[in-house]
Amino acid sequence: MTLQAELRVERAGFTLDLDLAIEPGEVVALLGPNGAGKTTALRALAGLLASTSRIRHNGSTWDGLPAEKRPIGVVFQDYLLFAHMSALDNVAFGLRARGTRKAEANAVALRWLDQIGLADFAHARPRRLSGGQAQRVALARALATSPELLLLDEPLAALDASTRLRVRSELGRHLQDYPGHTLLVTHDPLDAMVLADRLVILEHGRVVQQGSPRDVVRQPRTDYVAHLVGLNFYRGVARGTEVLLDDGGTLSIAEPADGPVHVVFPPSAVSLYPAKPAGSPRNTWQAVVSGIEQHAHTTRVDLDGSPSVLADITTATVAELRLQPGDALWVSLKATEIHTYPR
Amino acid sequence: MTLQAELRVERAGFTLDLDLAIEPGEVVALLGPNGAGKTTALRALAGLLASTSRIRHNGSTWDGLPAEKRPIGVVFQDYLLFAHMSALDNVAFGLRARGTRKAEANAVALRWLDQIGLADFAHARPRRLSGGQAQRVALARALATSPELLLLDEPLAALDASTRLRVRSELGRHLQDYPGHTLLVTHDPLDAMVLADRLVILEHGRVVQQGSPRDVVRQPRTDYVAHLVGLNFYRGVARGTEVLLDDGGTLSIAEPADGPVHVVFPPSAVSLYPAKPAGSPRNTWQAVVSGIEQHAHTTRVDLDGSPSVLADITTATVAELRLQPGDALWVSLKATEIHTYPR
Amino acid sequence: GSPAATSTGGDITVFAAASLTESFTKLGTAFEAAHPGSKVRFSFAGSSALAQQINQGAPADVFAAAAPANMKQVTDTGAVTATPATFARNTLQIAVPRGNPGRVTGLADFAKADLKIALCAEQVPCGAAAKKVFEAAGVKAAPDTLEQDVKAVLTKVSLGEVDAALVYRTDVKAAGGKVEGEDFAEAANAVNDYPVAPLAKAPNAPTAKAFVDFVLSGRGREVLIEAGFSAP
Amino acid sequence: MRSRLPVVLVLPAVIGLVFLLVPLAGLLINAPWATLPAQLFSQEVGQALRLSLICASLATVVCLVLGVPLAWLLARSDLPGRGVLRALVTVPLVLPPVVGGVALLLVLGRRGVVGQYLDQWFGISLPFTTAGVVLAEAFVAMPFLVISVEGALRAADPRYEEAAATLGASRWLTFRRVTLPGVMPGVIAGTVLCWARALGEFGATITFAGNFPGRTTTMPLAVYLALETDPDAAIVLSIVLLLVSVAVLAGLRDKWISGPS
Amino acid sequence: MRSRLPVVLVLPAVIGLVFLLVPLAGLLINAPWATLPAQLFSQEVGQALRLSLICASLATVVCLVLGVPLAWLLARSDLPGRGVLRALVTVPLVLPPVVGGVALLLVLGRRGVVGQYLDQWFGISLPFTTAGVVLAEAFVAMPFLVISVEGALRAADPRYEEAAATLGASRWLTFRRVTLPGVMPGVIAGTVLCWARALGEFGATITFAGNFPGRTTTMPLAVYLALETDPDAAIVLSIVLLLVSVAVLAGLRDKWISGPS
Ligand SMILES: Nc1ncnc2c1ncn2[C@@H]1O[C@H](COP(=O)(O)OP(=O)(O)OP(=O)(O)O)[C@@H](O)[C@H]1O
Ligand SMILES: Nc1ncnc2c1ncn2[C@@H]1O[C@H](COP(=O)(O)OP(=O)(O)OP(=O)(O)O)[C@@H](O)[C@H]1O
Ligand SMILES: [Mg+2]
Ligand SMILES: [Mg+2]
Repeated sequence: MTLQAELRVERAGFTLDLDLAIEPGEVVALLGPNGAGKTTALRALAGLLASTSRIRHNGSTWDGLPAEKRPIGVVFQDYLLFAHMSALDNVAFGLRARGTRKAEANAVALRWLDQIGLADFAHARPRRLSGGQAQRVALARALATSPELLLLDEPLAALDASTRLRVRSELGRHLQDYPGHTLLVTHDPLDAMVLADRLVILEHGRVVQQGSPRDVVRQPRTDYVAHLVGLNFYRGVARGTEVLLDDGGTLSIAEPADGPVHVVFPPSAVSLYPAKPAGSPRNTWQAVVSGIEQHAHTTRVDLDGSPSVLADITTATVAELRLQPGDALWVSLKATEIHTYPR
Repeated sequence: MTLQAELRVERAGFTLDLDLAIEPGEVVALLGPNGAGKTTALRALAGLLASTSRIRHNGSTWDGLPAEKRPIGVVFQDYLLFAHMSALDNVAFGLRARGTRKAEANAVALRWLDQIGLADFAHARPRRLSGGQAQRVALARALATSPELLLLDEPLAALDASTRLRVRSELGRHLQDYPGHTLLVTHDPLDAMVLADRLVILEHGRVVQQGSPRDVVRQPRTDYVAHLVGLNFYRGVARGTEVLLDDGGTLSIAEPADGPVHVVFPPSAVSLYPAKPAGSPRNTWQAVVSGIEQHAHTTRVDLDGSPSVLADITTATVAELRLQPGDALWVSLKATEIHTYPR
Repeated sequence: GSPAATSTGGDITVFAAASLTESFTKLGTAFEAAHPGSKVRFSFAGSSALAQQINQGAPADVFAAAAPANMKQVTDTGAVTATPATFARNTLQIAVPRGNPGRVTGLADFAKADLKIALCAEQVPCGAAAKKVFEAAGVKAAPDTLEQDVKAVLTKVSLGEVDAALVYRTDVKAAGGKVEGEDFAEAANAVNDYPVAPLAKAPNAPTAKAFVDFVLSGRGREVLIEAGFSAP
Repeated sequence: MRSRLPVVLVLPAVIGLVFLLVPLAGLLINAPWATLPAQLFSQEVGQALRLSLICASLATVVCLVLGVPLAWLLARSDLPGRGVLRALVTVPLVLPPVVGGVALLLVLGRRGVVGQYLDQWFGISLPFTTAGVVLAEAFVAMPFLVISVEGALRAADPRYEEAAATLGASRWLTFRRVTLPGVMPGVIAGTVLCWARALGEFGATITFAGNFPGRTTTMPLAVYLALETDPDAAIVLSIVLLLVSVAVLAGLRDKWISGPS
Repeated sequence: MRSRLPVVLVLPAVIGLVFLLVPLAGLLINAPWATLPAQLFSQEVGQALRLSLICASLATVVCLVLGVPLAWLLARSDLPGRGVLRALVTVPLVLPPVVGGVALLLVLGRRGVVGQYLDQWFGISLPFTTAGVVLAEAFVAMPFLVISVEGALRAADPRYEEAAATLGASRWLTFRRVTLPGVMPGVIAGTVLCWARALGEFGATITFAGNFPGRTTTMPLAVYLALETDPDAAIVLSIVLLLVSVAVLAGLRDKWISGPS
């Protein structure tokens, strides 16, 4: 019952080579930087791309099956709502195409519109919808046919923060009940974390890491993933409780290790002092402020040093330290906050 | 030198009524739910919309000026790159339109492409670019003409997490040096917070709140804003150190207040216990788990009760409590974590 | 500039009915030979179109029409002031496809409903003539189509689309072996005259006059008779 | 909110308009208006006008039914030799209509390649019938529709068709419900061209279908015959034809012409 | 990756193709091939063919220069009475070409409303000249271009023009660099229609420009004259015209026809 896909797409200057297995009921999130091949993978699965991919499902193969014969639902990155149909007709389209009678298809479509909070817009043309409204209609359109494989290309990207929360948890609920296979392409680590059972990280058309959200969050394997989950990330070589970082600098760690390791710690584990601090933290070094960003409840400070580091500190501390780019500070970090794992 | 705009747009079922003043060098972020009228406001400023708006800048009025006579740069929500031109020609277009010679325009455009990391794609058609690459080219195209008013309609929405960080701080740097007026439409509170000097929150075509990012974060005035900044938010009436919440429940607060107030506290201030806790927190009440979401470093729990509340707890706690939707728990909250301010 | 208005001395422009294409081209060559230094330019088109053009000031010297009615269109407006002269006559023939599949033997067969019959429309000369001969013969013709010109009729006969048609003998002759022509007695009741005249504002009046004379001369008559016309 | 229309565009546009319209004005000025009412209400003119409108409309329907799929095939399939096919489709445009009529006779006439069997087996004879008129007009007018619609299809974004396919829509359903509504402006432009061309068709019609009042005499045929004897009457007839066609086309509401988007 | 082509679309498409192509096959079968080479290389035919190609191409240029702006005006401006204007533009399509020729004579002839002044003041006389042929062909063919391009413009997304405006592009620059390349497929379709129609133009040409070998006798006129004397030769001439036009149109590479996107 597993959906087994070996996706192979060749393009000038780009090769996608992605083996993907999705269990029934499982939600796999495909993450990766722009141009990594996420949309390409999704199109190959949907049958919208001539490729040498091989897809097996339920003992049968999808190879050579045209898109309309595949039991799929797709939400496209730029909606692709049919401009000449009302929102209702857009949502009902898939059901009508699969032979549902008009009255019934419309009833189901209306329920879907209601569910996404757009019942009032049932008879509006897509042109009259705002970006986010259009995205929600596209979502409803793909879900209305209860497909076996649901393909979502950044389904929440255009939603505003509060709608996003709501639609995300709705989507999460639907995906939980949903017996089919889901592939979710997204940029947003939070969407992926909340919605997916497994993350697959794609870079340059190849998988660089996969695993449960928790594993990926705890043990990122590339700069991109570390960025994604908001951790300071280094490569180094451990000798007991010392790690010699590849890009310069040494860190003391609590649990001894040996050999090449990845080193991570959260920006919130970093403390900043105007002068060299005395006391317990074994890791202290000097660094220069290169950037300051005000976040909602903290301030993120970018520091150049050996190693360079991101620190999240309270806004009060920023005021107290009168932080300015160019300031030299002391960085301090408890060894217990540092997590290492083999490369 | 302030840009003064009174934006008035009438549509069937929608009215925009927005007074906006942007100082030179100031970045104003326009936030609001889908359909609030953000894009409409931006189009009225750009002169792309017949409206009764009045815009004054530098002692002259823009009323009746067509878009091409306004010193503006716009990044559209869905890019609108010219499909038949290379990325380079797209970026050079505005300079060429303003009379720059071809060689020079191309040189400037190439510098811009380099800056956004797409120099290799200078001769690629937009169709060959991924979503995020296209968005970055659109950004470069708008910035290349050094406009006096920069209008950005969700310029970072399609960028992946790590590119987003990079482009955001680049954009931030550019906006800081940039002597003109900037209006940034976005859904992302973080983008707004990082990039903007002032937030203007729009709902149903009207301003519901505005102020510096810090003020807005600390004292949200609507559910939408509270959601945006991730706070629990209630309306109530204070009598001394007690607040009677409009939707049910009572909270004890540390600093006495009187009359109608807003009440906020962060989800991280909430603790959960399997049994009624003894000890200092004066606010404890029973609630039922209605949803659980795994975030990167914490777990967010949605609780129904009086009042309903969001709690961020560590993943360890979740495992320890064996949380399941439907579980009844005790919620506890320190009075000192609660912030109130007059309605 | 206008074509024949200049002083090349012998240049003239002749507007002639399309049915005269072959014979007038020959006449033109003969005229040039007989009048060294002269050059005859033709514009062949439908007589009525030519009449329109002349009335709109076309720079022509001579007009040779396929019917007096067309000539009248230009005399009425004063574009032609000289009296037009009849230079040729044409009579009708029964035209049938090769092998005569409809076994048409005379005008009476034109009343048979099961035969496909083509005639010219009454508005054009051959149609008007056909009407006259049917009236004279007391035959009530049952045409399937009323064509706008003789060539269209002839096309249908040669392709076997119709079993019989009335056309001019010159047209039968021009069609070569593709259609067979049959004379009939009543044809004498409707003889079509071809008029020719120099134009009042002919850019090259002397040569125009000479060309008209040449057409009316014995030499001209010879060429026209060769094409199937009869002498006026 | 947009700026003044640029002279460099408006000037040629106005010259173009004048170029197209002044000759018509010339016709109107020179028309013998006195005879217009008599002509308008004469039985023959009425008959010819009715026949013209019916035949042109039927021919347009034939063209739509056959031509839109053909345009789609040319635009969307990957047949080999499409370029040549596309060029061949334009041939009836270049062919002098009279020769087109001859070609139709050669194929569909009584002795024609196909026509002889139609006649022998089914007793169907197309020349000299109203059906023949429709056929001749369709033959001449179809390329206009095909080329216009194909152009529109090529300009349309094929990803909407992909979206429809992922929703389970067959190519046919996609074509009907997504592709076609999406290119409606192009289809309507093509239909207008096609109808107008069919309405004005003369050469192929008279050659293939002949000229018999009430059966095959359409307005253009009546105009030609009138030209032979009474050019003024011909002008009046033409004006009648023009007025009717302008009325019909202007009657198609703007909304219709701009498509249902 | 896409499914089989649906019969319900392919069947009418093939019928349409057959309907357009079989008559041509009929012509080819019945053509007296023996005389073809002689015709092909005769001086008059060469002359007529050259004149046809030159005039049709010049007429197409005239139509592009005047017609594309006109289409833009109809599609993008908010002139009052656009519906009527659009209908009026199609008038030369409906007008029997001979009447069109008469109308041109009435306006531009030596006695015409405008022509008399052209003649008196500038000594310019258009009828019976090669320029007259170009004019007559342009008059008849322009509506095809205008209607096709207008359809394409209406189908195009106007927001790209807005984007250009915000970048400081005037309407003219926007038109040249954004609008026009965006609707290239439609413009090319219209150009093909226009050129083909001009190439086959007969009625208006012979009426307005007369029939002077080497000056105004284009191929269709030669065909007409050949019909008078030697119908077989007429068919051969038509085939020559067809071959040349198919060669030219098929020669436009697919890439060109599908536009530069
Ligand atoms: N139609 C196309 N032709 C050629 N190359 C393409 C095409 N579409 C995308 N590419 C290239 O293929 C690669 C993968 O693109 P893809 O759209 O799959 O990226 P993505 O991961 O979806 O990015 P984004 O997050 O920006 O949407 C990119 O390098 C892109 O430039
Ligand atoms: N062209 C239009 N015609 C009619 N109504 C429109 C049109 N465009 C938008 N609207 C309506 O105007 C309102 C404001 O739309 P707008 O696009 O400005 O919202 P927005 O704040 O940009 O939303 P989003 O964040 O989803 O992009 C919405 O109610 C929308 O339905
Ligand atoms: Mg993508
Ligand atoms: Mg918007």
